[in-house]
Amino acid sequence: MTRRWFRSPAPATGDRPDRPPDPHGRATVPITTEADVAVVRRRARELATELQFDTFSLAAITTAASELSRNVWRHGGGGYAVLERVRDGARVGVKLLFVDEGPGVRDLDRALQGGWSTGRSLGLGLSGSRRLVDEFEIETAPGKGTRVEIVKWLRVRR
Amino acid sequence: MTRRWFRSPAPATGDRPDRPPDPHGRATVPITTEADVAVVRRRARELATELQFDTFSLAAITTAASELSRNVWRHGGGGYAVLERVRDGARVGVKLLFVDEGPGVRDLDRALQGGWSTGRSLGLGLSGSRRLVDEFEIETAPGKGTRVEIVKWLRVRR
Amino acid sequence: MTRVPILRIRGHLLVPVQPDLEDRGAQDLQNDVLEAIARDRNRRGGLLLDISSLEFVDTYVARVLADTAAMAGLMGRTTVLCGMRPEVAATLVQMGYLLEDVPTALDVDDGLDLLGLPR
Amino acid sequence: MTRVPILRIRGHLLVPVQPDLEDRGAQDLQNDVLEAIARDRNRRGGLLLDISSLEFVDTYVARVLADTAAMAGLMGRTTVLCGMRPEVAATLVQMGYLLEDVPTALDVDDGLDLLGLPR
Ligand SMILES: Nc1ncnc2c1ncn2[C@@H]1O[C@H](COP(=O)(O)OP(=O)(O)O)[C@@H](O)[C@H]1O
Ligand SMILES: Nc1ncnc2c1ncn2[C@@H]1O[C@H](COP(=O)(O)OP(=O)(O)O)[C@@H](O)[C@H]1O
Repeated sequence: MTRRWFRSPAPATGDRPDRPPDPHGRATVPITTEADVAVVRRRARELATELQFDTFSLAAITTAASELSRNVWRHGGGGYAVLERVRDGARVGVKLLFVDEGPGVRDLDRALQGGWSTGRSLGLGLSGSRRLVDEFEIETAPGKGTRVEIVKWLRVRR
Repeated sequence: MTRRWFRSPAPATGDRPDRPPDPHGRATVPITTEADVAVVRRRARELATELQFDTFSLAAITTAASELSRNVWRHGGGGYAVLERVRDGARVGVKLLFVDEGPGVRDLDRALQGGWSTGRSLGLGLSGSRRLVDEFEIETAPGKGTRVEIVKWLRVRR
Repeated sequence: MTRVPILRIRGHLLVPVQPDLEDRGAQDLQNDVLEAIARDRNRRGGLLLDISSLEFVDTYVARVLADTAAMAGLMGRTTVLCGMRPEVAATLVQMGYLLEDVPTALDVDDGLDLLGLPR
Repeated sequence: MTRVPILRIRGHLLVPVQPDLEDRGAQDLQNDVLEAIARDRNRRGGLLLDISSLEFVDTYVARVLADTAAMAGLMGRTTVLCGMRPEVAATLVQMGYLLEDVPTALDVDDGLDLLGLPR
């Protein structure tokens, strides 16, 4: 099952454009312990800081990275994150990918709606992260795992 | 040049007794960066905590470890520390060894007296550490390096 | 052993939450705070949680903070969450977490006002 | 960006020094505090350095604290060192470092008294 969101302006092609990964700005971070969640968060923040995102965007990116990597660790049984800078024409941004081979999100629609949790927590991680970024794509299948990709674009100052 | 101090009671032999190292309680920690100073300090504290030193002794051991490993890093150009538990009859304690192959302490007697520093700092590290522990031995030679060994014994509660 | 400073100010407890709260275990903070409340003899005092050094607050940390406030409430203490940064307020609201049950103040000084400490 | 919380309390600045001060760079603390003083508009206030969470203070950290107090003094602020643990006081005296030039107080509340804040 796949769900995908774009914030306007949607990409010109009507679909997610191919963005060749920048070999210098790409990092894969394993997520197997709770400490790794902190590492992903810190690295995501560093990457966004390099790109000179403003304070509000930095908080949004760090928070989304925290939520999604915590999900990988807690619900997905571990996995990894890929952090990279992306370019699309004149825009630059960060793309964060979170991958696990866990049980998959049991009820994706409810999870994306928010307030639904299989743990004792709030159930605002997925739905909340989605609202903090410009693009959000989730793919999940029972017993196969979960893959969440988010993009945040740098607002261009004119 | 060697200087050696004991707090009463001095060991029965009149000299430093041989204490076979406990293979389970011995650790060598390299000191090449300032961050390593923190590692030595933390490990020394952990070791002393395991031995159930009281709060005052813990502070003394941590502080001495901090002073001496900082000296290895700052004055000795790097080196290493060896942390181990020692036993002498019924007594147990911690022995901390700090080794570097740096320039050696230029004026050992003044350094041990306290208040003398070749840096912009206080010059209370060596003299102060000596007062915080039960045994203190320093060996240094120009161009050959410096070796400081300290022991703190656990006071036996009767 | 207390891992975070917990300070007493004019009968109120002040907890300056550390920047690396989450990495060091938000749960420890909660336990330390509740123990400090239990040990404290001034039953009239409030609890000030200062989060001015937090650059982000995810739902996990927000939950721990809200829970701590609720638990302190059960122990008879009013909690005021102080010093939330604008970007943190923004992300929490965007995520739909409004922390509605916890009184907030711009900073510790305002928090002390809220707890009734005269200027 | 401030790495340590620096709180304003009734016109005074309060710095709750972190347990891992030394690992994170005592120098940063000094800079942050001095900048906070420079930014602060209340020229009458004092500076409270709370070290209750420090389990040990070596000569390096002691020096940074004493220097910070001296520098704050040059900027017109009285510093009070608050909350030194007994074992820290013991090691400092044994090492011969008496921190003679810095006023001390048992805790932040007493420090506020010393700075003249009415109860
Ligand atoms: N990576 C994942 N693998 C499996 N299930 C997930 C994953 N991420 C989220 N979920 C499911 O979706 C629910 C909602 O997730 P989320 O919104 O992040 O809130 P929370 O983690 O607080 O429960 C979780 O309780 C869990 O059941
Ligand atoms: N490991 C070492 N190698 C070379 N010189 C040292 C070493 N340790 C101490 N010294 C010398 O002894 C002096 C006094 O040391 P110490 O009492 O620790 O005070 P400080 O480090 O503050 O100067 C130092 O300034 C330095 O010149």
